[in-house]
Amino acid sequence: MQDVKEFRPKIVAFCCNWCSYAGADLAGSSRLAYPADVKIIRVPCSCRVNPLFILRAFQRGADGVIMAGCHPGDCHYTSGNYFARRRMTLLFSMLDYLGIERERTRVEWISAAEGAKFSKTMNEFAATVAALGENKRLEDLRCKK
Amino acid sequence: MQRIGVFICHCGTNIAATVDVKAVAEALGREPGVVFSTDYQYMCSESGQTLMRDAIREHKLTGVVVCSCSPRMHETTFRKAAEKEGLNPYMVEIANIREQVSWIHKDVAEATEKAIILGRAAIAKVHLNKPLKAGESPVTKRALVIGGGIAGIQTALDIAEAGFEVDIVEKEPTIGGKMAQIDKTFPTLDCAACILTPKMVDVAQNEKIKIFSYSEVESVKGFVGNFKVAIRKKARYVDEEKCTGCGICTEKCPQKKVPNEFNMGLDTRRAIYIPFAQAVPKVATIDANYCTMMKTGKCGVCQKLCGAGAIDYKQQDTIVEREYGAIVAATGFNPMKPTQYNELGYATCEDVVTSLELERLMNAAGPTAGTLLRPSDKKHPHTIVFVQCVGSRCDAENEKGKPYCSKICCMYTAKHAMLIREKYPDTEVYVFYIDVRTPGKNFDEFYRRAVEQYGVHYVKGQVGKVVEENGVLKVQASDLLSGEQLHIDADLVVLATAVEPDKSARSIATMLTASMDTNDFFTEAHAKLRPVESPTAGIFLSGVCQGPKDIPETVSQASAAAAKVIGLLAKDKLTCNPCVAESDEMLCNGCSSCEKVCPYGAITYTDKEFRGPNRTTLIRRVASVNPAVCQGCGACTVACPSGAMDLKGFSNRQIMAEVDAICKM
Amino acid sequence: MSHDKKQAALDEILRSSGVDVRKCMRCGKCTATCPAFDEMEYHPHQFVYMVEKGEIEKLAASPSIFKCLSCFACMERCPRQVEPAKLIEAVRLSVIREKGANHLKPEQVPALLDEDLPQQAITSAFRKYSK
Amino acid sequence: MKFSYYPGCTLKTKAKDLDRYARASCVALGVDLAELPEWQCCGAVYPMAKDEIATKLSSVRALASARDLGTDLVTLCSACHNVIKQVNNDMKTDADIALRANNYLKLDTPYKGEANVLHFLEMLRDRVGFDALKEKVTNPLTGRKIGAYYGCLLLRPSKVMAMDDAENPTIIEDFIRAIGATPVVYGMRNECCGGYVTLENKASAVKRSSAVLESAKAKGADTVVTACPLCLYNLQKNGGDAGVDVVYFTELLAEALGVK
Repeated sequence: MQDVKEFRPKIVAFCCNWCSYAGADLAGSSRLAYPADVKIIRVPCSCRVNPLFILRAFQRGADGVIMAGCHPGDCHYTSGNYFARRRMTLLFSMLDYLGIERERTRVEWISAAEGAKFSKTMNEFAATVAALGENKRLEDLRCKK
Repeated sequence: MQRIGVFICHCGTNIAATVDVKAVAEALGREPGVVFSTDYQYMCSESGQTLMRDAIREHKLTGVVVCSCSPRMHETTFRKAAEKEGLNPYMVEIANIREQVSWIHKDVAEATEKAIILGRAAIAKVHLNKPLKAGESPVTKRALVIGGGIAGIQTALDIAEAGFEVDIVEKEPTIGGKMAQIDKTFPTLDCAACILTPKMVDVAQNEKIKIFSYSEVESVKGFVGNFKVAIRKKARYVDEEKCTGCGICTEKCPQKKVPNEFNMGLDTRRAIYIPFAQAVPKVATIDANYCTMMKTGKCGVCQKLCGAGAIDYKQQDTIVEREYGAIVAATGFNPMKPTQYNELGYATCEDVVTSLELERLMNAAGPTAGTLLRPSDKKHPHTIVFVQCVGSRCDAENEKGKPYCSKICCMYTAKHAMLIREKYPDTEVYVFYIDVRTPGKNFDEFYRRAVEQYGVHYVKGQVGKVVEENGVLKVQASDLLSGEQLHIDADLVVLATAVEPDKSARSIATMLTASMDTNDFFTEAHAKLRPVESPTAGIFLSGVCQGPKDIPETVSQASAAAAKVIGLLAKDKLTCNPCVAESDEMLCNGCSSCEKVCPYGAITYTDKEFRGPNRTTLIRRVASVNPAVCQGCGACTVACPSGAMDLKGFSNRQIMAEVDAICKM
Repeated sequence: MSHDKKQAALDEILRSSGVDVRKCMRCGKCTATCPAFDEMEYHPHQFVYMVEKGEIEKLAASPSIFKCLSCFACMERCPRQVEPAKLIEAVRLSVIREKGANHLKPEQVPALLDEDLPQQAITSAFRKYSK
Repeated sequence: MKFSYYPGCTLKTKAKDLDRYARASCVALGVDLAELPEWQCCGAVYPMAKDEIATKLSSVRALASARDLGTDLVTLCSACHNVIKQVNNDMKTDADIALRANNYLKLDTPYKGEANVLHFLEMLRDRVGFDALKEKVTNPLTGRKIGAYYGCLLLRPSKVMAMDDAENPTIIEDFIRAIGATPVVYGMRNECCGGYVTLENKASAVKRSSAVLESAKAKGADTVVTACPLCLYNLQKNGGDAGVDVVYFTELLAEALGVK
């Protein structure tokens, strides 16, 4: 009976508390929809996002991971997003090496005032990830219960 | 194992209409460690909080998850409630199922599923939460106000009144701001100078207030209660202590052709100047861009004439370092230059002016000594056309203008029209409007007076083109109610241009790490409930820097900001954010990676004795975090190569537990 | 016209013009700036409003659609980026695309010419008036 | 300096002067203006509707051929410039129009707006440079008071044309200064002359055109320059008796360069 189920990607979004999480709140209060596949994890700053968290997400079956922080120069902690940007650049080359499509990871700068941008970004990213299909690359490393 | 209670809020129908709250409560009730799970109409209400407190007591809960609105809204509320019941507040976590679920999704099944997953992630996190204790930090009992317009002045006076020290930093040579340029104020038509200048004098005479005029904020370090600010005192080439403000230099300076910014460039001033007679401080300033002595080394007239010996051509900028507990942004606005709207002739016709230029043309202290004469031929204009909404209310993608209503233009235009008709009854006045917006006490009555008593012609429509021919401004406009295109021969056209935040606001916001909206107005912590606070602790907002406002509103908000500052400065100690970094000394190898990325200098190193193998002692260099200084960004946690550094409340394990819960489904 | 037909005509105009009429704030600047105002029965702001109300039939029957000079002034100066000229063009096209509804027929042209008239004028007129 | 050149039909017939003087001036300035080997009429008015494809094709052909030649495309007639530049923008930004146009044309390489379109005036300003032009002037038009007539098509819509500030342009004024004359700025310089409506409503064209010339005259212009054959026609025929000369800007350019 079961039809072929439409593929729904699992997407983890790390959002900094001051800009992007507030941007997500604004998207919500402005009723700007984005796919339910996107689940947000709140962190104090984009610089709190350890690249290992992103690898962990891929290992556990995430199909896409997006990190959003304050615009460069506008970090609540002055310089956190610059560190984050540098770390992510390094992570990207590692993901290339692992063979995880570049489009599955994204970094965006979204301010507290940019609810519309938040929604637009998440819509675009979810569509990109959905088009790529399931992420099977790290499956063999997954803890199977 | 934790004993966790889960509370699902309906938020009236805000959540419950889209999320099957009963199903969420049931599903989360089956999660490991959850001993109690329920839903309730309004968790944030008194009875909702009681429900939570009863459950904590009865079920001996060690952790709480509330599935409700954004934690930025009510996290503190729920944590306080838990604390009252003896539960450590940091054992409470929020799953945001309103902004992130019910408000953006329509499908109930999909929304319910997502709410359950977000709830699971929060439960997974709470399993790893540890009780945290907040430290304390001292408060520097002095406030900084950036901007010396009416907003900054009022805020400073109110703070000083409560007995605290206040510094005002003003980039211009005098405080007073835009209000000092205005002729009369609506809706009472009393003169702006008569009500502003006494306040300026109060500021000057108040022992608690120090004015840094002709100064700019150079850098801001620190955090709430403990800001360190560097202020650049720009060289004014006049010794402020010696100058008596006698004004001889400003009368005798041979360089007479400097555009006078106080009069909107409608006349000229000297290279050494005092902006206006009631300036505070009343001290001269040399404009180095025009001063002959500064440019060629030949002149020195002012120095020769100055009896006080105050002129110092060699003066340099100086940097003053000051400490503050709170900072107020009162950076104000400028009317937009309508150069982009030359269909209205501003760039090419002298007699097309902005409203603020008209203020100067009508002001007794202005270039025409209060007689309304048009700039081109200094003749009295007999037909005047006002154009509303120039640059306001534009489509967001229209790069020329602003998407917001500038709020004050309808009222000041009614004021201008009325004043002109009263003083010069032989003048015909037309006001082209899209809508007349006059909410405010006695405001609509004021506008109606302009129409009914003063006979101002209000025309619903816009001006499409202004062309100057032989000294006549040919105005082509629409009259939408009669369906006509009007052609008016005018002598003067006045553009009510949009209010825009001062250009300096952006860089100040960056220094303060205070957020701004897409129009460069400062963002408030909550649009309705915390309108004078920035989301950044210790930063407050006063006046138009937060959004367009008229004078009464600006003054109210300025006093409100002062009240908030006083509330902060009245405390001796502030509770710190306990979600700070901590180093595991056993893992730390003393490499200094964390210290290098810390923006607050919160990390120091100490040599510590550790027990080595075979009863030896080892001295090792290890990092330690000063919890009063750490702001909890977490930069160090990722920089640490040995995994010694972690962030309380957002630990590696907690975040990874959330990742796992989200990916599990 | 039936409701469905009316809606279809409206949809066609909105699609073909690409204009979002709901952006209009009724300021009347388009009408204030229109050089062909005196020639027109319906003026640019009315075009926007009438399209919003779905009154395409009335507009299509009005000679106003052939009076627009295509000078783009209304588009350039509209603070809301509504672009009334594009609506006028869309309605005009919907009319001249109907068989035999050409506003200008080739046999009428010679009588309109003078020796200095540039080709550009004739080509423009054909583009604007006929299909 | 080599450019592809799109003259347009009117410049081959009624507006030969506009073309002739431009070519002569280019020789004097060392600019190689190579007429596109094949081109068709642009249609003279930009088809604004999103579903108008066929009427845009001749412009796309010209654009694609300039791209294939690897040179920027210079236009001279304001109307041609307006049409070609707007169509180029559609090809660049409107995926639907680009797809349908390419489906019709079946070019070897589909055209996606790669060509760069320059008006002759932009070529003078941005490539030759008005300072360099000034140096090449042998016969400066000293004492002449000249009003620039932009009309509608050269500047609007400004987001696409991107030549100058649409409400307060300076490009022709700067050109006038470069050839030694004094520019006269007047209010109606960017208002419509009446355009093609002159064909069936002469009275309307007379009203528009005479308003333009009176405005120029009131500011003291003895001459008005234009880049548009239809503007020239309207101002000369329908502009009334303001006593202001109306000429193509290229004529004055050739005169100043001593090649008229």
